[in-house]
Amino acid sequence: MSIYLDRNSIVLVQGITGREGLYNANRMRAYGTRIAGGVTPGKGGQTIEDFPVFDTVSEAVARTSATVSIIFVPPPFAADAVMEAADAGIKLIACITEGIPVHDMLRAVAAIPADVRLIGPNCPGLVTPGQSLVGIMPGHVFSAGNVGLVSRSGTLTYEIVDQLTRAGIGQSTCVGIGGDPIIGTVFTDCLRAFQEDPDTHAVVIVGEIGGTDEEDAASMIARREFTKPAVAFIGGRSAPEGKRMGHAGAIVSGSSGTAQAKVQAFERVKVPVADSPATIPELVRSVMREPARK
Amino acid sequence: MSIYLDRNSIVLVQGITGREGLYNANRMRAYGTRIAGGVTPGKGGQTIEDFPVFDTVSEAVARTSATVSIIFVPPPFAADAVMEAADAGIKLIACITEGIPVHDMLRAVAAIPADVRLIGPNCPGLVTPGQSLVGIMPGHVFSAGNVGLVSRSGTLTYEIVDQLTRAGIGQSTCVGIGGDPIIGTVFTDCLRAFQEDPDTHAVVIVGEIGGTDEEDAASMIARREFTKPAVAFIGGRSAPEGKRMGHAGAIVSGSSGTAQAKVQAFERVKVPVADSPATIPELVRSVMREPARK
Amino acid sequence: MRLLEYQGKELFAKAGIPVPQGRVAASVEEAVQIMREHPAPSVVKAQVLVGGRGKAGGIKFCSDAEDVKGPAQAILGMNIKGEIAKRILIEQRVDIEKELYLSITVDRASKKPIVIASAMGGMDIEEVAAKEPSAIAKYCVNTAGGYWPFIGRRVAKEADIPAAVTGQFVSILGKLYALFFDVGAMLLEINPLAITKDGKLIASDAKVDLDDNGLIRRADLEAWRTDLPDHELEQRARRTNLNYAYLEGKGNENVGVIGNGAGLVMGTMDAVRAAGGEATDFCDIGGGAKADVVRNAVDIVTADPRVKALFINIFGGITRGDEVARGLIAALDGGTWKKDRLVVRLTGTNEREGRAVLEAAGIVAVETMNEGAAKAVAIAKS
Amino acid sequence: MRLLEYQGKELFAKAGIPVPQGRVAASVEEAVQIMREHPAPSVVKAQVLVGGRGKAGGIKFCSDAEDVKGPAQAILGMNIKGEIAKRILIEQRVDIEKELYLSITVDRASKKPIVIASAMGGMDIEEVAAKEPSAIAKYCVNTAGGYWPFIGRRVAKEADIPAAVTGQFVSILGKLYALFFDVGAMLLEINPLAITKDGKLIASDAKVDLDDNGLIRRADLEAWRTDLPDHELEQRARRTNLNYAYLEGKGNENVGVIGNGAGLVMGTMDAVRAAGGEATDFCDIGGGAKADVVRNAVDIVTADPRVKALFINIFGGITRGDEVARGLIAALDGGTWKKDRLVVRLTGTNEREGRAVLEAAGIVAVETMNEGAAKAVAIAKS
Repeated sequence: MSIYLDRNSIVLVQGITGREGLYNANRMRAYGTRIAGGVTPGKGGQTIEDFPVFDTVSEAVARTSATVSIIFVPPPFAADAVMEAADAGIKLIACITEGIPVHDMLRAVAAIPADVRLIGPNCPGLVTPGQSLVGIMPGHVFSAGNVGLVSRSGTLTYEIVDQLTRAGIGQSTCVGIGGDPIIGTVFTDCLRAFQEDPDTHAVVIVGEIGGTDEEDAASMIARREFTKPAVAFIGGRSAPEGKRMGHAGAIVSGSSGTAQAKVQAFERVKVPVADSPATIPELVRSVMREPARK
Repeated sequence: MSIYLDRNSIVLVQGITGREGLYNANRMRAYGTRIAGGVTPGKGGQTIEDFPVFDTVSEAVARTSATVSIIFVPPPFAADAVMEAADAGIKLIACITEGIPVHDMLRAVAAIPADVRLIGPNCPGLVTPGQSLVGIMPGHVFSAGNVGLVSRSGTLTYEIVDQLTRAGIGQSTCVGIGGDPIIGTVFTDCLRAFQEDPDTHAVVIVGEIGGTDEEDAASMIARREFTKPAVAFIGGRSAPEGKRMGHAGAIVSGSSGTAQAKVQAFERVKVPVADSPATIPELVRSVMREPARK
Repeated sequence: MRLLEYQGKELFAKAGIPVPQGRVAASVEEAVQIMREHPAPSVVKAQVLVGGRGKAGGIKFCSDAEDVKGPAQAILGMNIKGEIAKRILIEQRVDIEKELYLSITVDRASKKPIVIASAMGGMDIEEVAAKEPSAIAKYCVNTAGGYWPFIGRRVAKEADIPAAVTGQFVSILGKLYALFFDVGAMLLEINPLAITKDGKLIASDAKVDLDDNGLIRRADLEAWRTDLPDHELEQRARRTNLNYAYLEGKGNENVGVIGNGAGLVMGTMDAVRAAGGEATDFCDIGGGAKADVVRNAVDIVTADPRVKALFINIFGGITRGDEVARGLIAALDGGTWKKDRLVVRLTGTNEREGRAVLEAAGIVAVETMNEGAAKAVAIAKS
Repeated sequence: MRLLEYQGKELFAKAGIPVPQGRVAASVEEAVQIMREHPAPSVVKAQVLVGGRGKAGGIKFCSDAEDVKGPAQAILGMNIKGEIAKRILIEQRVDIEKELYLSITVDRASKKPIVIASAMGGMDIEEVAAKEPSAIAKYCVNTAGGYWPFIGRRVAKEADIPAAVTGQFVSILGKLYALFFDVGAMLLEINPLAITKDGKLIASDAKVDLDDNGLIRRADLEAWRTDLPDHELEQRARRTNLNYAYLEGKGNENVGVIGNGAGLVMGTMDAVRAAGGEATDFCDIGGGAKADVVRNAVDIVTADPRVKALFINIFGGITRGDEVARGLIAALDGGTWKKDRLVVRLTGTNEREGRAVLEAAGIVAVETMNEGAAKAVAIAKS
């Protein structure tokens, strides 16, 4: 088992004829992901490196029965691509594109049906190790197992997964939810899914400064809606107030969004917070040994 | 039993300090409806003929536990009033106002949560005889019983209910859904509710020219989603093509929306169509005597 | 409120939708002046709301200022299916390669704006729907989400719009959608949406129907209202905010009908026909009508010389019987209509008070709609 | 992109939100000219982005052209918390009765625009939230439904906005909401929203933060960008589309940090601090960076004289190790930075190819982030 994604997921690549789209389509296929083809308006009917290309997602869905889509479309057109996927019946959308106008996403998340799961935008995607990779992560750092991971960061995730894998701790599903202010899936969504997944025995939550997603996750744990063992890490402890760290989500404004507040929120609900990615595997082992929180 | 409304429904009157609002608040109270008070922005804190007045619906809901609202607010502000009611947690809204811009309603119906039932606009409201009247209908023509009625028309409904009552046929709930192009509740919604209501044994459907609501109702019957005995009436058989009959909904455009098409749609699913309101009671008696459609 | 072609095109042009160069004229002199300023192969089009003006001779061609006189003279004042052409639109001719169809309207069933497109333009869309339903693509736009370009791409694909113009099509549809909400339209139709020989999309015609209720938000558009060629009594009714339609059919119309509520008035018209007569009008005094509204309704309906009997059918809900009765008495007192050609049916709210007012003036109200219809038809035929 | 007060007020005025009469000046002469044209009791305000300009002396009063010289001279060029005031806003003084607070921002949790209002304006809203949370009303607007006046009435009621100005408040909020979407704002804040002695609402201050990504839709606003008083290296980075922040804290910053991905760069900064050093910057080359991006990043980060060691930490996903390595070699070849003050950590996609490129140039990459941080700090302190 896993969350969101498994070996049977049939995947489309929106923007497959672009440089990143094609490069990653090949990498995903090499990983074992069932890539059914791609979509690029105006290039329908072509074939690119054996991938059939369609003009519209609805046409692609009709021909391939895909239910998952990954988006590599330039920022001005990416929200449109998200809406197109949702409209065409795609149920899991991973939007990789960085730099989408926040107001485009405000409109998009409001219009997407409730049964469509959007990951991102500005995210690395998700992977169910050994089964399917929908994203831009380096597949070789992942290994199949029973620890779920959800992260606001991209590359920091690889760093942490790498540590887990080297320590012999495999993963059920790893989700990079993205760093933008408006994203489709947040920590609490993933925790809810991990709670339901029998093959996830513990979860690593990789947070960062800005917003209150980490506090919301801690509240959910306090309410006993998530009861599995968990370990957290918060990036940006050394970031000064008022400076935006790369993406709009990561900014400490006054007293809100500080690393300290997030660390405290997790510690209050007995979720240990790692000082460094290097210590995460050890913490995971220790929480998995402990009796479950009640 | 009944649909949507019963003796326990607590009702607010939006626009209670207006002429029609106050007049009908008194009439509804006289009928037995539990009127908890009213809302008029800027007049909160006053009392008008023993009705407490609030500035906002959310305040009124907090103080009175009302779950139903009836709207007598001028057209430019009526969609706002509908949204306010939905936002404040009201679950049944009857919007009487005539002349609301269609585009206001397009926006409003798109934004109202799925669990809020809007009746109208440009409708006479609804009544569960002997229990509660939320609307502008003349209460004395109704009598409690087991025949549901749903109608696109206002006054024609009174005409028909009057015939039913005189013939000794009481009603479970009568709903005037309104004649505007965009309305919250259509025939099929009401049929679904009547299907679930054990105290409704048969239904009268009062349609008119324009649109395809009658055809949709007939399709629902064809799909066996509504299986109780039914009788229909279609107003406007003598209306010429291309002329708008009073409200934008009632217009025959080319081959679509004709009385003939609607009559045929009902006849195809074995729902008899009355020639005149006067013959409806007789048809109701005859369908109730027949074995149920299978 | 339906707009004439030139008005619709003015809205299109402001919204950035390409339309042919053109100007409107109300006289031959104006037409000549226009052609003098823009001498080019042009088309002269009657500005009327009824369909089928082409077959009726309402579209002609010309190429210079001399040449325009004949067509202008022929079309101005032309009676097309009962509608007089008061204006002509003079437009530069466009070389058309292919004709498409595109419209947005309000879809009752989905409660959303619906986009309809077809690669078979130039003919009535209902005709296309009947002949080749698969040639039509429809898409209900999620009002909450609004228009996104993917909608245009999807519709274009499904309607078989040529790939070479899909980009333009998507852009035009986006502008049309924005205009739809901007003006509060019930219908925006471009038929044909022409593909020119040099591969450009251009709106060859424009059919615009605005929501009358929405004009409270766009008072600027209200000014176009006087251009509409409705019946004189309809214009008079509109100025006084009365829901009135002048009905014309087989010429046997003889009973004036007034009621409260569109459904009841339609039911009354039907009852009149069932009784062997025919309604001259649809006149709905609406909910909660006061005495002066009733009086105005009586004045307008009885100003129609075809009216041989007047049937007033009131079932009071929000409308109160006594108000109606008072208005009626005032109308009879102040006008020329005689009470012996009047049939009143009054029931519902304040029925007793209303009947008392009528009886004091010597009018006995009937009990039922069918009874009233029969009596009115009998009077009309007497 | 944050705007200066005068820019924000220009947007407000265009959107129909009342603001005091005012003009901006960049010199004493301009200030004198403005006061000559509009001689009235005025306030002279430093145009800076940092808060607390009032306490720092950045707000002064004057009443005529002579009178303005002193304040203008004092404020222009003033250093307020490290930011130089290059412009002053000269505004007619408003007689204030009471100060309210109103803002709209993007709420991450609800994924909606959130309206925040309070009758306790004039001070920092976080301060109000801490002292008297019940004085603050919040409302998340359903993006699909958009703004309706009831939202303003509800917020006004809950925030205890005086009833006499509720109508104005509802109207201003509606305009603010439209502006929020029109310009693609992350934050629109009016604090204080003043009630004047004659009962009018007026925006006394304007804080506007635009979404940088949204500027692709509003290129016209991009022009204001040059007014922003960021650090010179940040300006240079922005011109080349590099995610770079110049970090200033206790003065012990010594290690330049470059990485791919905001999270990894922050993690690297944290690791540098844990190793006893401090990052001089945040520099994210982003996903899929090509060689020239890497080269540019190295150039900008090392242009900072505080940088004693440079730590490049790459974990390849969409970013390929060989591209990074090539960019790095090019930067070293073309620049003055020495490889003995460089620590590279390279892993993930095309890690092997990247390491090979580096080794050919005599650079040995470290294995882990913590190891790299420790090594970089050691170099910086050597």
